[in-house]
Amino acid sequence: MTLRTLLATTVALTFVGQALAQDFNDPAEFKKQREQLSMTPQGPEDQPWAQHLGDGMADTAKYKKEGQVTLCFSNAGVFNPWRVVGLNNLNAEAELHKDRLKELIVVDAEGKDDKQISDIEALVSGGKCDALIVSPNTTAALTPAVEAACAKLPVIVFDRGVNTSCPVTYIHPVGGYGFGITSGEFIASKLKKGDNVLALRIMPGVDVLETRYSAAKNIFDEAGINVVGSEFTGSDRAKTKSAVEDYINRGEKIDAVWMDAGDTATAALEAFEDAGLPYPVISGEDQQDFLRKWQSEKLTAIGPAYPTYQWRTAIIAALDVLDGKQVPGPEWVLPQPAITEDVLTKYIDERMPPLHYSLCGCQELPGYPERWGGKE
Amino acid sequence: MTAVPALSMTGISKAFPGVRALDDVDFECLPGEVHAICGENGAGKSTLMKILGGSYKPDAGAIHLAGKAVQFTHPRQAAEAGIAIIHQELSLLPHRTVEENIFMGHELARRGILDKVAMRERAAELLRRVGAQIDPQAPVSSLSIALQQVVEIAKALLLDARILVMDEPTAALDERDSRTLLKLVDGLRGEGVSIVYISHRMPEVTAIADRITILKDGRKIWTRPRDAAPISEIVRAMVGRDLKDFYPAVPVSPADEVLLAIEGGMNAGLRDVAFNVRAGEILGVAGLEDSGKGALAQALVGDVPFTSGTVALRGQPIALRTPRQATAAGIGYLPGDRKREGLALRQSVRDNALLTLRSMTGLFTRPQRGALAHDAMDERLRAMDVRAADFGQEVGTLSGGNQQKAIIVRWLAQASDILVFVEPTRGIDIAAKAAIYETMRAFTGSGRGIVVVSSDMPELIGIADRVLVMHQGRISGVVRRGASEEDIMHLALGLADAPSAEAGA
Amino acid sequence: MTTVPQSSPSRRQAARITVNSGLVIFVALYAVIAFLQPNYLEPGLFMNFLRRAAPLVILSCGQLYVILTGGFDLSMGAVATLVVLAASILINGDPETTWAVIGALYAMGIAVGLVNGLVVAFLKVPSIIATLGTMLLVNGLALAWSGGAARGDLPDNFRNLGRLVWRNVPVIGTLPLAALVLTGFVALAWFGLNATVYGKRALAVGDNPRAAELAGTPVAATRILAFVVSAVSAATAGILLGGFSGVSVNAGEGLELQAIAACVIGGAQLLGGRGSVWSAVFGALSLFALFTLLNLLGLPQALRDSIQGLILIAAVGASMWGNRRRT
Amino acid sequence: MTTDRMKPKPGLPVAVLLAGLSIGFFVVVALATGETAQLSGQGIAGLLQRMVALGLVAIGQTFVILVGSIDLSVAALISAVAVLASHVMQGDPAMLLPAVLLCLGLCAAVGFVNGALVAYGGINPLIATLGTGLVIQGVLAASFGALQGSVAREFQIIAYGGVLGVPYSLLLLAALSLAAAFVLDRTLFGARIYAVGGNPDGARLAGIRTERVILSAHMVASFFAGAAGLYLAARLQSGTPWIGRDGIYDLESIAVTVIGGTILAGGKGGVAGTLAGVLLFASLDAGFNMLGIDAFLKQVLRGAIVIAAVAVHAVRTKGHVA
Repeated sequence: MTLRTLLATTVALTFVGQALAQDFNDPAEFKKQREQLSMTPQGPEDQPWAQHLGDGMADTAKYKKEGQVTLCFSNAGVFNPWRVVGLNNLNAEAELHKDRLKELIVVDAEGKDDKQISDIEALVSGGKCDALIVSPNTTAALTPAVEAACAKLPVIVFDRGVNTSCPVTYIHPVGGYGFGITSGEFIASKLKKGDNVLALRIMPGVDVLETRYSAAKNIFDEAGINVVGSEFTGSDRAKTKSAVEDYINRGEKIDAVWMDAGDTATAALEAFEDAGLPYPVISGEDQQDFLRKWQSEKLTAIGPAYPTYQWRTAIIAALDVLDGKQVPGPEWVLPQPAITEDVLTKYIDERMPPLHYSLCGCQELPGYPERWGGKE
Repeated sequence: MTAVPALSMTGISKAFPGVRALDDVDFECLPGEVHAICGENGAGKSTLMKILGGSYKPDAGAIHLAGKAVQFTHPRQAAEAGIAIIHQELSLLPHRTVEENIFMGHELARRGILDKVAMRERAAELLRRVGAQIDPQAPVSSLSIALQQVVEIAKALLLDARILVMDEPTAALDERDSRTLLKLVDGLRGEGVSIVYISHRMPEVTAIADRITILKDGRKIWTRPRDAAPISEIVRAMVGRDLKDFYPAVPVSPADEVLLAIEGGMNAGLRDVAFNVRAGEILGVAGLEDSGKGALAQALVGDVPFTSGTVALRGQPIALRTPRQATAAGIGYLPGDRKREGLALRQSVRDNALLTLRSMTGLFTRPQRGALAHDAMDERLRAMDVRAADFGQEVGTLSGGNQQKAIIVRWLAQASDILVFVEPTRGIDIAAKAAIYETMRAFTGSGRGIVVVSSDMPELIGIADRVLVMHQGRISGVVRRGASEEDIMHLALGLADAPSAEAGA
Repeated sequence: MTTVPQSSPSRRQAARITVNSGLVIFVALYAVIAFLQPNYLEPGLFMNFLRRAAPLVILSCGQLYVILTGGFDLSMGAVATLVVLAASILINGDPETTWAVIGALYAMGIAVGLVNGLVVAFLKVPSIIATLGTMLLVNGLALAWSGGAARGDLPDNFRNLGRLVWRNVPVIGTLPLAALVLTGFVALAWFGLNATVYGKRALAVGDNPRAAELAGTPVAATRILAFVVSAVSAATAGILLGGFSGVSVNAGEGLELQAIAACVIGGAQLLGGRGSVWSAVFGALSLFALFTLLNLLGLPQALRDSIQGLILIAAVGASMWGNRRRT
Repeated sequence: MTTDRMKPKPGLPVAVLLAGLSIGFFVVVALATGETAQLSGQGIAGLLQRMVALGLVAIGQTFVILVGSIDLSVAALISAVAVLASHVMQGDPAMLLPAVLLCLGLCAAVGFVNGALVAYGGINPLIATLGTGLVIQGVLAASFGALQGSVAREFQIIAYGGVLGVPYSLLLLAALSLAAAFVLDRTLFGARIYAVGGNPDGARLAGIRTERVILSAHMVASFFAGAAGLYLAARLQSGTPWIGRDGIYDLESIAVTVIGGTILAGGKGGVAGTLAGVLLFASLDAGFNMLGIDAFLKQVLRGAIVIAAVAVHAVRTKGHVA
């Protein structure tokens, strides 16, 4: 064991940066999001995608445009199932507005900042767009391009933000701290002081994911719960399962698994099955496969969400802006519910594929369920 | 001989792990002298020249240039000292122009920027000096081997070399090109250049050299002026014994059965070729470079197939569209360029010999059984006297003669009816040559046939029963055993009447 | 046949024992693992190690075929992903169809291998570019088909291929089905290279395709077959991966480079002419042991990449030095 | 030698043909979809701007491929440079020069290590540069937490500024392309690169210190990757450890170089072809956007086009390719 620590520290010490500053631990933001989680949303009931938290509204009279309009959407990419579901939501929402919408132009940046900047420039210079929706790949990188676009036409940003207030509104659910708070508090409530939790994360350095972890970590530290490890899995099921197996093989006692995203939650649970161990307390997300497993295995679990229905909101907001209607702004904060045992059954739909995000708000949209890969 | 030698190497020794490549060798060359080095492969010629060229460092000994001691650690230093080496393996850039090749490594430049105008003028001047009609802007890949060789010489002249080493410069050349080259060498000698000339072609050596040095097993046997070194003496010194019957005896009466018959064979390099190969016959093919003799060999083995015409083996028409088809039909091939076309150098001797058997058998044949078994192949290799410490060693480590024998074993094992040999003894020492000739005779003795394409005219005259002579893609004539070099040359230059009645007979 | 007296120059040396460099590295790494975590010496954990290493070992065996002939196959990871996604969509939770679908999966793999082989052999596109193209193409097809996220479901009989572990097996304690698949595949790969004439043909083609062609070797067929074997191995690995952990769109990501690295660590030579099944097997086991070791050391994930890079360079550098000293 | 004798091919050079096809595709798509605004000066500038990052990397890649090597570490190096530049600058224009110098120093070091491993260590370049790439990527990801920052506004002019409607970044690409073409065609170093790539043994015997040439070519490749990294840092304001990997600059730069007619064996090819290859990729990006082709289908098409584009000139190769 000493050798191991020695080796690890030597290597770690060679790289200065290692244990240094975390920019993702902002107590003010943590507090704000904790409050937002318990706030009552305004807007139509049963339509969380049209609700908002807080009071700010943005005036959009100057963008009013009669007749049919063209919306342009610069997408960061469809490199994970969350974005796939989201893009389907967005397309389906657009179909609801056929009368008003002449065309929806979707341009995919394949996860490349450089390409997304060029894409936005081309959309703006193309002159076809009446409003621009942007789902930025990286906050800082896209800021100048969005700023340039704002000068020409109304811009709506969602999911990740930009470092400028020029867009008409920025749509997002409560946020990463909120996600971490919901899941962290649930696990803390089920565990005793001194129990072990294993954190499984997708990748380092992404703000919306880092904040989830820092919030949960704060809560675990406060509750005296021991984080035995934090592993990056790259959303890879095999890596997730292997990582958990490694901890099990090392003889670590794992009482709970905390995840910053739920797409590999069932893989993590399988590691316990294969080792013949009881299931741990687990926080996942709103994916169907996790919810079904939760139901069938009677897990102690929670499914916090970063709802994909925000992709619907983007279209709604853009059309409202072109109608000259007031929209929540400069930030449109959507409610961020979590799935708990009480409401679990409501969110399970056997027709849907395993990685369908249940909080899509898409059940009433045209093409459900086939558009989302579900069975008739 | 009182002049200060342009080059003198004294007491040169060099050892490699397990081998003593050079042992206390002295060598010198005067200004304006052609000094030939003869020796079997492995005698140490190449090592000596690599030391001179700065590729190897000697373990012991000294090199003096015009009386001054020098030491080289990189070929560049040797080049700067006025030593130019024309290697057996051409070292040209196929995709670059003649001009760029001539100046490779010695470009004219001012502050790192090329002076293309000056280079163009200089290149044209050098090409004029070697008497070649080559466009300096032509890509080297568009030139014949002979012209590429000339470009190599122009490269050497560029450096104003005082010492020019030519390692088998005529190996790839036909008779006419060889003569041009020898004339060029003669001219350089007149300009006071010292020339170290390495060749296996004895007539050439005795024609051009002022002095001859013999190396054997890493030692110098003797150095003599040309007049004191008749070919027989040279051969005896190289081999260590007499080789009376260099070429094997001719069988009394070759069988008359026609093995292979070609009618109207045409392709890009061949025009209306027709001839027979009879059982028990060695059929020579002579001609200048680009005469089509190479194309004929390539067509026979399906490498660059005939586009029209018929081929019949023992009266049955066969298709020769790929080497594999030719192999299946019973035609085997010994390419002229062993390293590039003949051998998989990093595989073992045994694997190379087994290559054709393994290629032609069913995919799921067990490689350890029957003719494919190691023991069976080792037996054949031993019968051919392939010398290797272990047949499992890489074939690249063997001498040229042994490599050639390994390829022959490959085809003997396949029981081919016809073997097509291209330059079978190029770069091979005399003892191995004799062994290969013996093998050829033994092969045809069992009722099979050989087509041998060669630029070495004495070889063709010595070994072949008949010689087809080619000119501009056609067969310009056929001569029988006993013809003279002049007869063949006459036909090769296209000076005789159109295809003689002999053709196809 | 010759006038030269028959001597017997080929003194048969006592069968040279050549130890595979990959084996040495593997044993060394595993020893360190066992030192840090002694329970890795138990058969159960070793079997589990094998189970998880199985996909990489199988991929490496396939990649080795292509490397021997002088090429690369960058499309393996994409094929594995395609297989996982296709299995889930086609089977869609119905255990009855599993075996038929597995047949279809192999047909897809073989199709990709054929395309790779034909493009390289006849269109003369260098394999690194050709398989880069098919990598993009196959990945795109798989994603387009599935819509970018996992669809359908894998039934237990499919999952068992990568997941099932028999317990209470005599002597070894536990036996994962994947370890059997691994053994079977390695045996087949060994059979192909050593018990048929194919292996020697492939080595000759990798060493000198021109000479092989003139000696009658079916060069194009040899190359094409190598790519097919590689694709079949990718399909097999995909099935095990899907079995081990279920459907995901990135199941095969990056595996092609790991497989190439494994072969090289095991002593196979890039651009052909040298290597054996054991290069692939022990190279892959070494690489996997390295991953396990780095996990055990609890190093930051990111640094594991760095160390993998260093080991890769060191392993190849060491074998270079070895070769140089021998010649 | 006789076997690979090839008559010079008649017809247009690869570069011209490829560039013509790419532009033709772009124009036809723009007209067909009614996006005529894309054919304006601004639209064309936008199209060309898509070439900058990949173009810079690919020019460097051309040098190493010409010399018979290859560089897989460029993607990681791009990320490293972008992260380092933004970390050192921290938005402070005074740190602009030190940051750039430090980045170039890093490139020199990486190029030197790559070159030394390949030329002096005799390690296969694919493995050597894959290894260094992994090392860089790992260190970068591990220390990212400490390497936050953003470049100075003034620095971003490179990516967003312009003169007479021509972005500086295009001028930068043009200038560096011309410089690279000049070096390859008109200088001693260029001639040596072709010599070493075309026939390493021959070059050595001609007195060229081949190792030094290979090493220098690797350093050139690293500097160009560095230039791409700096450009991306300027364009993206701050670097992340994944921009190089996400942009697939390693494999794409190799693909465009080969599409442009540079042969992997070395010794033949040039910058013009490579730029034409980059233009092809840029036109495809822009064209597919106009056509509204979905992301997955795009990938399929791109894969097929890479194979087809290389096959067009590779199919005439005589001899074997592996």
